[in-house]
Amino acid sequence: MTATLKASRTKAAWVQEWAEVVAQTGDHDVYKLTLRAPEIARRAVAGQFVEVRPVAGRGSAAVDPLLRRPFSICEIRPDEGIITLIYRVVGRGTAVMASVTAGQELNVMGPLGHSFPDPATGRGMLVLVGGGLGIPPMVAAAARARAEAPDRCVTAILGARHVGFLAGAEELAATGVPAAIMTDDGSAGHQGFVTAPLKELLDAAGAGCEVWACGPEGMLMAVKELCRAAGAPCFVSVERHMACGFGACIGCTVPKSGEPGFWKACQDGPVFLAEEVELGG
Amino acid sequence: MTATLKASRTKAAWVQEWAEVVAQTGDHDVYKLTLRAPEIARRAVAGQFVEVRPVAGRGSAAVDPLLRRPFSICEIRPDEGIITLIYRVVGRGTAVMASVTAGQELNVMGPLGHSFPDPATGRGMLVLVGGGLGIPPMVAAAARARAEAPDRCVTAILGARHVGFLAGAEELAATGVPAAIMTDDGSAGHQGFVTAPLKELLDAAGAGCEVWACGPEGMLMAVKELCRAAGAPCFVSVERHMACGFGACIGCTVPKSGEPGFWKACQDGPVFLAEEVELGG
Amino acid sequence: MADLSTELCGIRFKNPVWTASGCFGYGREFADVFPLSELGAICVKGTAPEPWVGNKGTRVVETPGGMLNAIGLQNPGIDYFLNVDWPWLREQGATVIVNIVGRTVAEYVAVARRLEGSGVAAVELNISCPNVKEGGLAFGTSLKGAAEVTAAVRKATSLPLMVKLSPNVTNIVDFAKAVEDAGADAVTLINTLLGMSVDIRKRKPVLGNLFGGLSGPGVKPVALRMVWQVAGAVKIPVVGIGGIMTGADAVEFLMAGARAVQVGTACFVNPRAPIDVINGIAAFMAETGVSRVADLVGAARPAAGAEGNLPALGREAGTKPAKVATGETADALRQFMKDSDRF
Amino acid sequence: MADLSTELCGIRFKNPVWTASGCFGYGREFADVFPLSELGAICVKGTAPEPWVGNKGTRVVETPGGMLNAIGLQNPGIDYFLNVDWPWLREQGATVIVNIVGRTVAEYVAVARRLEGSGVAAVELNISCPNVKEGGLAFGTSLKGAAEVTAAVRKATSLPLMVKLSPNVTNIVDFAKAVEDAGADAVTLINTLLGMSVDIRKRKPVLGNLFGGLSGPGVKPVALRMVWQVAGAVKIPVVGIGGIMTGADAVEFLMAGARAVQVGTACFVNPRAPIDVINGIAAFMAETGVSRVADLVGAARPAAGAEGNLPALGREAGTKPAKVATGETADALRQFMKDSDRF
Ligand SMILES: Cc1cc2nc3c(=O)[nH]c(=O)nc-3n(C[C@H](O)[C@H](O)[C@H](O)COP(=O)(O)OP(=O)(O)OC[C@H]3O[C@@H](n4cnc5c(N)ncnc54)[C@H](O)[C@@H]3O)c2cc1C
Ligand SMILES: Cc1cc2nc3c(=O)[nH]c(=O)nc-3n(C[C@H](O)[C@H](O)[C@H](O)COP(=O)(O)OP(=O)(O)OC[C@H]3O[C@@H](n4cnc5c(N)ncnc54)[C@H](O)[C@@H]3O)c2cc1C
Ligand SMILES: Cc1cc2nc3c(=O)[nH]c(=O)nc-3n(C[C@H](O)[C@H](O)[C@H](O)COP(=O)(O)O)c2cc1C
Ligand SMILES: Cc1cc2nc3c(=O)[nH]c(=O)nc-3n(C[C@H](O)[C@H](O)[C@H](O)COP(=O)(O)O)c2cc1C
Ligand code: FES
Ligand code: FES
Repeated sequence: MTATLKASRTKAAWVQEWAEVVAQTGDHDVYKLTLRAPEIARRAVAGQFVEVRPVAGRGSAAVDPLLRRPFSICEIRPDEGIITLIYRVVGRGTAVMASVTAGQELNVMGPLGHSFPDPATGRGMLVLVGGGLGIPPMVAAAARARAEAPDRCVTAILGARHVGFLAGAEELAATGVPAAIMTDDGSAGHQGFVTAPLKELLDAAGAGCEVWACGPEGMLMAVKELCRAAGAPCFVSVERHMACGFGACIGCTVPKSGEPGFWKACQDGPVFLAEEVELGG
Repeated sequence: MTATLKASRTKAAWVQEWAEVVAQTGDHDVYKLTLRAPEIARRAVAGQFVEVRPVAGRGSAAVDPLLRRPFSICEIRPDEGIITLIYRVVGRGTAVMASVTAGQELNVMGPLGHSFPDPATGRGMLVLVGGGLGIPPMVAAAARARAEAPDRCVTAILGARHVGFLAGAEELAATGVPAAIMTDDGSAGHQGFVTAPLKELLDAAGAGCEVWACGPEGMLMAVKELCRAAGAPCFVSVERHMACGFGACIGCTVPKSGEPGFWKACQDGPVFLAEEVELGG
Repeated sequence: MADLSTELCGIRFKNPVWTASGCFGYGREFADVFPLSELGAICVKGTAPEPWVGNKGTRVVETPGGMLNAIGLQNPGIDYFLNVDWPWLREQGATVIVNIVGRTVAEYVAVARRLEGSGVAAVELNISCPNVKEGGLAFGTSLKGAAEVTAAVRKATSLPLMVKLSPNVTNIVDFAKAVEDAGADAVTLINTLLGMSVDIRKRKPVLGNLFGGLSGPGVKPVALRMVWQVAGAVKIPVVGIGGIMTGADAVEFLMAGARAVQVGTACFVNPRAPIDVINGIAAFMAETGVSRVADLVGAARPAAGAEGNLPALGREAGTKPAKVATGETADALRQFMKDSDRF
Repeated sequence: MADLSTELCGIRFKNPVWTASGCFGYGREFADVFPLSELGAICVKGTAPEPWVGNKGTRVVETPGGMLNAIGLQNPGIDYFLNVDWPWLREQGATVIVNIVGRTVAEYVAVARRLEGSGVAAVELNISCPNVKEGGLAFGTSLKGAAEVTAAVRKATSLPLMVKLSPNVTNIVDFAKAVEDAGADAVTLINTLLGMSVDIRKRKPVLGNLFGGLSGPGVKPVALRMVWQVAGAVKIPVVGIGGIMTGADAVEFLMAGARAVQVGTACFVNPRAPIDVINGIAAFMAETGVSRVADLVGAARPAAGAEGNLPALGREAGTKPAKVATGETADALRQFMKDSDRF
């Protein structure tokens, strides 16, 4: 079954598009970027990501920040040619992106990498686990599951340090997928970690669950271990520093589990079958 | 007399300001930037320049383009706290500046360097010679001459390769100073170089003229030579690559005339008494 | 239409724009972006006798105007290349140069031998990778080592032999001369500068490997300087790399004396970069009236060192303005105004 | 309030942020921007026995993420410094380190002698200026020369003796050790990398001097790597320079092992840069609970090489996450979430 699930992940041919910034909202910490990128919107599948040049404008010859920045696609609206991204300002690149305003253009490559599995392929309860800025891709995942596997039971567990880091939770709620909210400090939902409700679910449904997770690598390790113990198929979306995002630099490696050698997060992932990757390495 | 004129150049203490972009107009070649920079507007005198960081926005940590770019101040409106600059896109820095839009903020240092002489100090006809993007500082010069030496005869000679490179000529006309226009190809005014009408004036008035010039260094050399021959005091505004613009790097040197050693264009100039600098070196 | 072709090592390349080793994989990721046959050549990822697994931990990080990499020469080995990648590349009509890495002289020789008669255009010895102890840097920073590995491969192959030099040396010219004397047909420079980056939150180096190779636009001035120095000191052709993002960057290298250039890091940011660079060179030539790339090579060098014939126009534009006497004003002005970007 | 002071060569500096030679003149241009006494120290422009006139032609040009300079060590000479600049600097309450340049060992010695008893804090030998034949690069790229000039100045002065090293060498550690053995009290690194830029319109090098020194953020990774290498190899303190624009950049150097840093090119872009860097370091210390700058020095180095005591918190944050068993999930998660910037 896991092999079938793994095979049901989509990998599309990517394009490079000048995307118009339709809107950018947020405060100085977390931003939501709405982009008109019709070709990417047409091809993208939940779990895939885009690579954004932080500097706006076609004319810009500025070479700093130099590299593109990878972001998971949060919402996909092919009819309108729209995708959205939610990101947190953590360094120089995202700081520059945050200064971009509606009407400007950003150069975007995508959709890149493998999506989450086809929600119609799996069986049993689908559990989406998103931690912090791991929530955005779960929005697309929830929307796809609702649309393409309407009869399947889908539930989300979203966690963050603090209520301020739950960006994407509203968008996820809007898909109709129910979500348990966990915060470290109890500032929203329940106090605690995503692993608590996940463990409850797995204790109850065990191998009857399929789990997709995105978040800090420590959380992914914990989720992977819980799923292994419960015999539930588990997919994790993994982040790595990337120079290219499309397989050319071999910079984004994730050690293979149980054998020597590496996967490329950008091409073989970012969504991996958890048992095939060595996390934290 | 030339010593008195030289001494009448203003050098003010400079400030660093976040200037709001009130407007930016132009096509992909020549742009006019209107900045709200009250402190600089209050201090600036015709002939002085500003140093602009090409990258907009307080938050930007981008380090390319790295250095500031020097631009002569074109118009000074202290009451409104406004200065304007006219510039041509020639490289990476100006290309980035051209993408800046109204409402954004640019970091500007100024006013820097020595101004043109006090127009009320000199005697006789004041001739302003501007070549291409040497025209903008002549706008401020003409305005000051009109305001502070209303009885003095002031005339301008503006030249450019082509009508498209006469930016600032309209602003200059608006000061009420009459201008002879010369273009290489006759696409505006007369066909020919600024030296032709200048030579006529000097032949007629000779040492009765005072000449201020800004433009390509070859033009400055020709103007200097004509003035020398005619015995007319001549001031030239000189351009040099600058790393700092305020005297710290010794990067902007202009050889002294007749003695070893260098002036700093940013501190001792950019407006020099022509006979004191060795042009083309 | 301008003649973009360039001749090196007895081969006429369609144009002087090649892709740099390690920045273009084996071409597969780019085949949908543009036809690989449009490139002057592809220098494939550094290839060893056996597969190399590469470094652990974070391998790449951005730096101001550049990036560090510590890939550790992960590569599938020469067998895989010959069985899988090369036939495919050949089908694409690509001109291929194989970048070779080894732990010992014998390993370099082994890979070179395997390529004999394969149909690849040339081999390029990477004696300069800063990221693995065995990646050749030992050869690249020792004159004796550099000469030794070059001479050994020279004996083992009839293919044109390029040697890629490390910039992490006091005197690059010595290295260029050493490999020229040892039989190299061309030198490629530069490989990456050795650098590092610190994660101040985690209080440790960012890269798993501690140090990495610095590439990208920030290193261009160093690369240009070395190309200039070497092109003036050796008789074999020089291939320039380092921070090329645009056609204008490439023209700088050509004018400094490079007979061809390689585009590396730029391919990550803009997969079409090599094509944009080709078009940029062509546009510059059209604009300045240069008909052959060869006429750009060395054009910024003092006359003696310049190769090819500089068109008169270019020469004039490069001439320092003489002092102007009043009578000659008009003509002189015309010239100066041409010189000035902004008039 | 955090303790920003740092100790080197027996002197306690108010803070570890100094201005780099050649990028701050003799302080005059900055005195209206902030009180010069707020700086850890000012390294004045390279000063010779007699005035030097400097290079002709274009002296500075921007490059991607950096700049090239070929000032040619223009300076007014030691007499002018002692008669005019030094009394003024003293009045400002500035701590001053005199950067010395010379054409011969005797010239370095002559300047050092003149400074004896003047009250300046230290001398810094610039044996690494790439822009003039006589600017010391001959000393800076020869181990023997570096040791010789250091030993001679050592004999001539009782002032703390710092030697500023050139990065244009194969092995920086050898140079650091050579000057340490010859009696240097500290090493400063790096000076500029040798580079060039070509004006493709004029078909000639941009700089009048052909080559120039590359500085600015683009060189930071090279500078950091050299600081790391040298700090692990010598016992004397290391002062780090190269591309520092922000407090975070400075912390990288401190964590790599530098006891102080110098801010150069940044001063041109933002005259307040040194003060912003001081404030940035203080803010980082406050945020991460570090009370003494000394606790940052070497903090990214493996324990043996680290100086000062790392606060337990920092250590933990730097620790690689161990594998997590289900039972320990909550605690482990708490730790990982702290580690993650984005959770
Ligand atoms: C597949 C994928 C999907 C992602 N999705 C999201 C998302 O939806 N929302 C979001 O906020 N973030 C997401 N990230 C993380 C995001 O890419 C980084 O936060 C961002 O690159 C930081 O850039 P910076 O310039 O602000 O940080 P800096 O620290 O200044 O970046 C320096 C360099 O390190 C890289 N880098 C730094 N942190 C990370 C990281 N965590 N992951 C990968 N590279 C990093 C940068 O790309 C850059 O090359 C995703 C990362 C990956 C790999
Ligand atoms: C005092 C002074 C006043 C000026 N006034 C004006 C003006 O009013 N309008 C206008 O269009 N231009 C003016 N210039 C020229 C203007 O500064 C340059 O055109 C501009 O710096 C080019 O920047 P860039 O990044 O587009 O070009 P690039 O060629 O990419 O610049 C690379 C580097 O070279 C420097 N540089 C390139 N050309 C020049 C130049 N001609 N003069 C000085 N530095 C240069 C840049 O500042 C930068 O550091 C003035 C220059 C000076 C010194
Ligand atoms: C990710 C990466 C991998 C590289 N791998 C190799 C390699 O395998 N062999 C080699 O000779 N050079 C390798 N290089 C060096 C490049 O070919 C080139 O010399 C260097 O990056 C400078 O050029 P650039 O600034 O255009 O990237 C690599 C560079 C990068 C960035
Ligand atoms: C314009 C300029 C002039 C310099 N002059 C000197 C000098 O006189 N003596 C010296 O030791 N270093 C000199 N340097 C080198 C700097 O002190 C410093 O080592 C180098 O610029 C790297 O630091 P940065 O990247 O912060 O600028 C000069 C650098 C620049 C940019
Ligand atoms: S990011 Fe370049 S191979 Fe994955
Ligand atoms: S530009 Fe720095 S001294 Fe003039």
